Amino acid sequence: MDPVVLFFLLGAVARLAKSDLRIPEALYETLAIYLLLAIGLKGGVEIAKYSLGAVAPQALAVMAMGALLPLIAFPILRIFAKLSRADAGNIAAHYGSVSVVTFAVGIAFLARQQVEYESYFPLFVALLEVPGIVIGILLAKAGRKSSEGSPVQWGPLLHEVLLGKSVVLLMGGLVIGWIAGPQGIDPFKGLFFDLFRGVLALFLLEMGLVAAGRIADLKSRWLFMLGFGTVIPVLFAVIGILLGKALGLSVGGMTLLGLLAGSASYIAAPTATRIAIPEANPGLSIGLALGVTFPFNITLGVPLYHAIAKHLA
Amino acid sequence: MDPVVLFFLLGAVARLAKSDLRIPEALYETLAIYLLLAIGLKGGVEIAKYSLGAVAPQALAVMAMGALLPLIAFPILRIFAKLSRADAGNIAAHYGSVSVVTFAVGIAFLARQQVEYESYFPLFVALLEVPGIVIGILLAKAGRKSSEGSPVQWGPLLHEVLLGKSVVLLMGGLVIGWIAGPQGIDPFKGLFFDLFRGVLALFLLEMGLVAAGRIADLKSRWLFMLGFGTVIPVLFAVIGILLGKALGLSVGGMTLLGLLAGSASYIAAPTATRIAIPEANPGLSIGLALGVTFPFNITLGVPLYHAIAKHLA
Amino acid sequence: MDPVVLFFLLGAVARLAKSDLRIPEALYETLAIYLLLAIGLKGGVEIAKYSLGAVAPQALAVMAMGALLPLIAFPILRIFAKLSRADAGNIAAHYGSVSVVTFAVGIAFLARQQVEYESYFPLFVALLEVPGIVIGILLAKAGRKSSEGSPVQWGPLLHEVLLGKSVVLLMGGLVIGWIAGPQGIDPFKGLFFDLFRGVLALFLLEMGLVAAGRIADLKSRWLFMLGFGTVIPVLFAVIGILLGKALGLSVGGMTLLGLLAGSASYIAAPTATRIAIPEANPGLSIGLALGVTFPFNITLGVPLYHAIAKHLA
Amino acid sequence: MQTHPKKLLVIIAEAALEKALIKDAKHLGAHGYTVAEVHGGGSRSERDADWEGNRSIRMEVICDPAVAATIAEHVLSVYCPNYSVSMFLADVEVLRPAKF
Amino acid sequence: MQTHPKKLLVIIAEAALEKALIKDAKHLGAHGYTVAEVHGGGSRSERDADWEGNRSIRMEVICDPAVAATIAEHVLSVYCPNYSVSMFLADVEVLRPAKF
Amino acid sequence: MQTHPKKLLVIIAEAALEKALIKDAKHLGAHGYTVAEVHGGGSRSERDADWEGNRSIRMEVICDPAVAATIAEHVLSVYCPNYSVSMFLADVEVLRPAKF
Ligand SMILES: Nc1ncnc2c1ncn2[C@@H]1O[C@H](COP(=O)(O)O)[C@@H](O)[C@H]1O
Ligand SMILES: Nc1ncnc2c1ncn2[C@@H]1O[C@H](COP(=O)(O)O)[C@@H](O)[C@H]1O
Ligand SMILES: Nc1ncnc2c1ncn2[C@@H]1O[C@H](COP(=O)(O)O)[C@@H](O)[C@H]1O
Ligand code: NA
Ligand code: NA
Ligand code: NA
Repeated sequence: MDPVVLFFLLGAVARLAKSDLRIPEALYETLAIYLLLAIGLKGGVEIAKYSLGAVAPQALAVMAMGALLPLIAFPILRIFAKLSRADAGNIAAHYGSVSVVTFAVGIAFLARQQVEYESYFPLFVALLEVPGIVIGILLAKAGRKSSEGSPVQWGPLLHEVLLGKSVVLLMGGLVIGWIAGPQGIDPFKGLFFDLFRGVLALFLLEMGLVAAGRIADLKSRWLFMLGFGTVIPVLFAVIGILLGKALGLSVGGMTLLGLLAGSASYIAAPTATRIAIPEANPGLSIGLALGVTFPFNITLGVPLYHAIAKHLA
Repeated sequence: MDPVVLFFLLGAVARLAKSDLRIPEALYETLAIYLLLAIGLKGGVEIAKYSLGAVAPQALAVMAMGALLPLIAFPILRIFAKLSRADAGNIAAHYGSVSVVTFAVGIAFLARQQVEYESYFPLFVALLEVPGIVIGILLAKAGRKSSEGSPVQWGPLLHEVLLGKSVVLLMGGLVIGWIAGPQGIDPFKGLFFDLFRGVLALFLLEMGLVAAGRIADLKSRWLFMLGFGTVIPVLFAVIGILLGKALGLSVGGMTLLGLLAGSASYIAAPTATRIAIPEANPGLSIGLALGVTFPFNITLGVPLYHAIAKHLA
Repeated sequence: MDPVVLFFLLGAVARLAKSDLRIPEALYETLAIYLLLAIGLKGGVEIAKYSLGAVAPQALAVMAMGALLPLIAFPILRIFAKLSRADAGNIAAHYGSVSVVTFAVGIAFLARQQVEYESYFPLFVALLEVPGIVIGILLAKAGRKSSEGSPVQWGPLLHEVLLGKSVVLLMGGLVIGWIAGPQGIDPFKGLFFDLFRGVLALFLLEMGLVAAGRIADLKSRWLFMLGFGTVIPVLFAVIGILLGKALGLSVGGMTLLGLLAGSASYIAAPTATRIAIPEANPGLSIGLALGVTFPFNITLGVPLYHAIAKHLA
Repeated sequence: MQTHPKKLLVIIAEAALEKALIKDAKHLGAHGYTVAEVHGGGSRSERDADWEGNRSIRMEVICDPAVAATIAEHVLSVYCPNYSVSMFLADVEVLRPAKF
Repeated sequence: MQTHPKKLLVIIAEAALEKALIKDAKHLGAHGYTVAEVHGGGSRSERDADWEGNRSIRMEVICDPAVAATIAEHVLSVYCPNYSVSMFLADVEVLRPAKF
Repeated sequence: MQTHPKKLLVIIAEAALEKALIKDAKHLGAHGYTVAEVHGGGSRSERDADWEGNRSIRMEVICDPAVAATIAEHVLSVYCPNYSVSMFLADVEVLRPAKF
């Protein structure tokens, strides 16, 4: 297991043991800003090396996948888990979008295994943030009588997700890295590249504290949540890996696309859905995304998806 | 354009596009503390190399310039912009003092162009903080009937600017760097020197968010503000460059002295003047310093002043 | 004097001069988390090199010392300073425990002097946090009629100190470093090792601000406080150094054990005792630990204890 | 000193509602607002601000009783059914009635 | 709009007491609480939050007058003798009396 | 429980005024104060605390009605003309009248 994951476990144990260890809110936000910018910059510097013609079609396919995944999750949640339309759409939105930190753990894992991957992947992360959320919300609202609650205000909503800090910083980093190029970025390496793993470790410490705090959310329907929160990621990961193969990605790329597909958003999605789907129970979606799927993905998921990718390559 | 400026643009665009991207207040303060200390330390380590005899006269001349600049700005603001005594003195105080971050962008620019400069310059930054503010306030208050509002309490005021965090950290860094010397500072290089550009980039991201937020202040008198906010810096920069030449500074030194003269304070000056000149409208001074002059200086100003310096050298 | 101490002096001077320089609370907490984790990680990576058989007996002896020290401080405080049982026990708890930052200054000093020490020392720091606090509280409460105030709730109290952030992060770092090993930790070196001194410097800047703020606490009984706050550390340091010798530690190890013995806790102890010994006056214990002993130890104490250690070795 | 009676409306809610609450309050006649970041707990859950979705705000609006009532009823019907919200009203006095 | 009278109890205290105050308040009948981080000064000392031991909190509890009285008296007897604590009560109105 | 009536004076103002407000309040008879960092908006502008000059504080003083009136009038005449300030007063009860 990558040592970075040990920091997650430390945080989780501390929280479960009711330690008074707390990460200040400002530090949490700072680490998130750093990770998003750094990932974007890294990708941007590399992207110059590739031709738009090669990347564009892949990008479209990846976005299409992002829109497809919630359509798979939704019926499962409606039929098997008997969830309300709102809850099913809400959870589908979380699993349709992606977790940037899960992605960061993935690239740390590949770096450790010295596995190459298409270095413009951060672009895919940014592109995958939004579509799943939009589709998920559409599913939650579809066929609702106007009597039930207020209609979604799509303008503000799209504005919110498209200009949420995740997309802005990832895209901003990509563009800056792309314009500045390797030499231009050099003076920033000290902060944005050399410290990346360490900052990721600190963030995972915090994620451990938070994730363990979510476990309370499981008590009500823990069986469903443990099942859904671990099976769906694997299912989605396989879809991602197969798409990666179809797009001719490297094994590393297939692994990452699988990981992205199997990851659930806990930054962009919760904010957007809380406003757009008020009736949905956030304890359920957050409990799943943070309490089950995130820990599963960074511990067992990453190596598993890599093995599958190698097998299917 | 130096890549570091791209981070400023990213912040500005994000704010103009109403993104919810926010830099936590604690991070903003942390970055400011870091930049001030790091700049001071860098200068302090170098200062040992120079003889007091060589630096002292230059230092006095530079302070004199700081006291002179508001005396130039004030009448212009009174006569052409027809501003009240309070507003004119307030704005003069901002432009008489300096912006440390503008200076940091300047040294980043020179480093990139591999242009040398007198490495004790951080001392000048510290010395230029205060005089302009004091003169500006004096101008605002001069010839006021005691009836109009309360008199300035010079004791507390001087204490406030002389012991404000900018001066304390710059001077503190200078002294520590000077005492510790190159070897002594070595263990701190990892934090204070290697990360400098990256931290500056993060700070400029925040500055972009803030500066774009100030644009609202322009709506009332945008023509005057755009004019004054771009013409005065160039005028003052030329004065600074000429003084630099007279003092026998290198081209790099002339560029930096011009940049300092042309920069406007948005940390020390606003705090001091808000208390000392209550009648002054802060929207006007901040709108100018942050909304117009700062962006102008770091984008067009730096290269322009460098070109002028080379030309006049 | 190690340059890192100059940052402490800068903070102290700034505060005494009533500068408005403030370290944001979130930064203070962040630096503390960083230092604890980094110290733990450093120790953990090294610990693998040693056999449990060699370390275990030393560890037990060190903990015993931690329990002994308050038993020495308590009667002195009762008899000579005529302090109440509560205040004496409270102060004894502070001096029985340790100051992690004082330890950090100690290793910085040894590194500068190129003096070796047993690299598993961070383990001792973690082990010394708790015993002194427990004994100190027991002394404060011993032989109290149940009428006087509420009894100590040992369950919550032990939970609090054993799972306080100091112990959790030190121990967590030790375990992670130990599991990950040198190669595993390598990617984190950039953050946790290369920046260590710089972060320590920033933290000492903050400590200077805080310590100078405590001086007000001295006004009431400054003679006693200056005396106790400087004599006891030296006395305890000698005890620690002699124990180090008895345990066959290197000169560096003897110095550090002396420094730990002579240091007073200002993170774990104040929190625990404030709840467990409500009648105790925190101004007294904090004034001593932060206002007198901490500054004394990092300036004069460290070199003094090292000299004593060399002499006794 | 001549004072004038006003109502103080305090709304404690999930931070996610801040933008919406400010917009609605102004729309319904509030001249201003003050927001503090808080944490707390109630019938729904502990909101200990340990991550974004778990932050709470405390919004204060000084206004005329009628405006306070309108805002309170609006919040009650629109947000209380689905969000963590607490509200209370208090009588206060101000010096510049026109301001609030 | 039909409102119902409740008491607002505000306790300003050392941050070290937060856990204990929340526990006691709930134990004595409070249905919820809201906490803000503050700094201040009073008879005992300036608490300017410049380090951990120096932080203060402001805890708000909306409850029935009887519960407010019980909590206030409990805090007065248990914490006020040895800790920096300030307390005040105010009359407020709420819309959902059952909630508080 | 025996309570005693006091006034609560709340001043919401630019953070730049904090030192001055505390000094004046004490000078005019306040025994203590509590300050929280807030953000808000009103007639003058949105003060969203996005940088130093834009921060706001909420200062609370519990005191005798006369003292509250003196402080309020002082702030009204000295600071309100040129600064972003909001103020309100409320009746509160305390348990230890001597303290406030
Ligand atoms: N009785 C109460 N007194 C003070 N604040 C409360 C009370 N009940 C709830 N709150 C606050 O309102 C938020 C939402 O409450 P609830 O919807 O009951 O979970 C909580 O997180 C608290 O901050
Ligand atoms: N008169 C007052 N008005 C408002 N807050 C107060 C007052 N007196 C004390 N406080 C608050 O209560 C805390 C403890 O007060 P004390 O125990 O008097 O030092 C102070 O730090 C202030 O935050
Ligand atoms: N009606 C109001 N209710 C609550 N707070 C207000 C109100 N009006 C103004 N404020 C606060 O007082 C500050 C200054 O108000 P103003 O001077 O009107 O811009 C604002 O930033 C708000 O924090
Ligand atoms: Na996904
Ligand atoms: Na200038
Ligand atoms: Na000790």
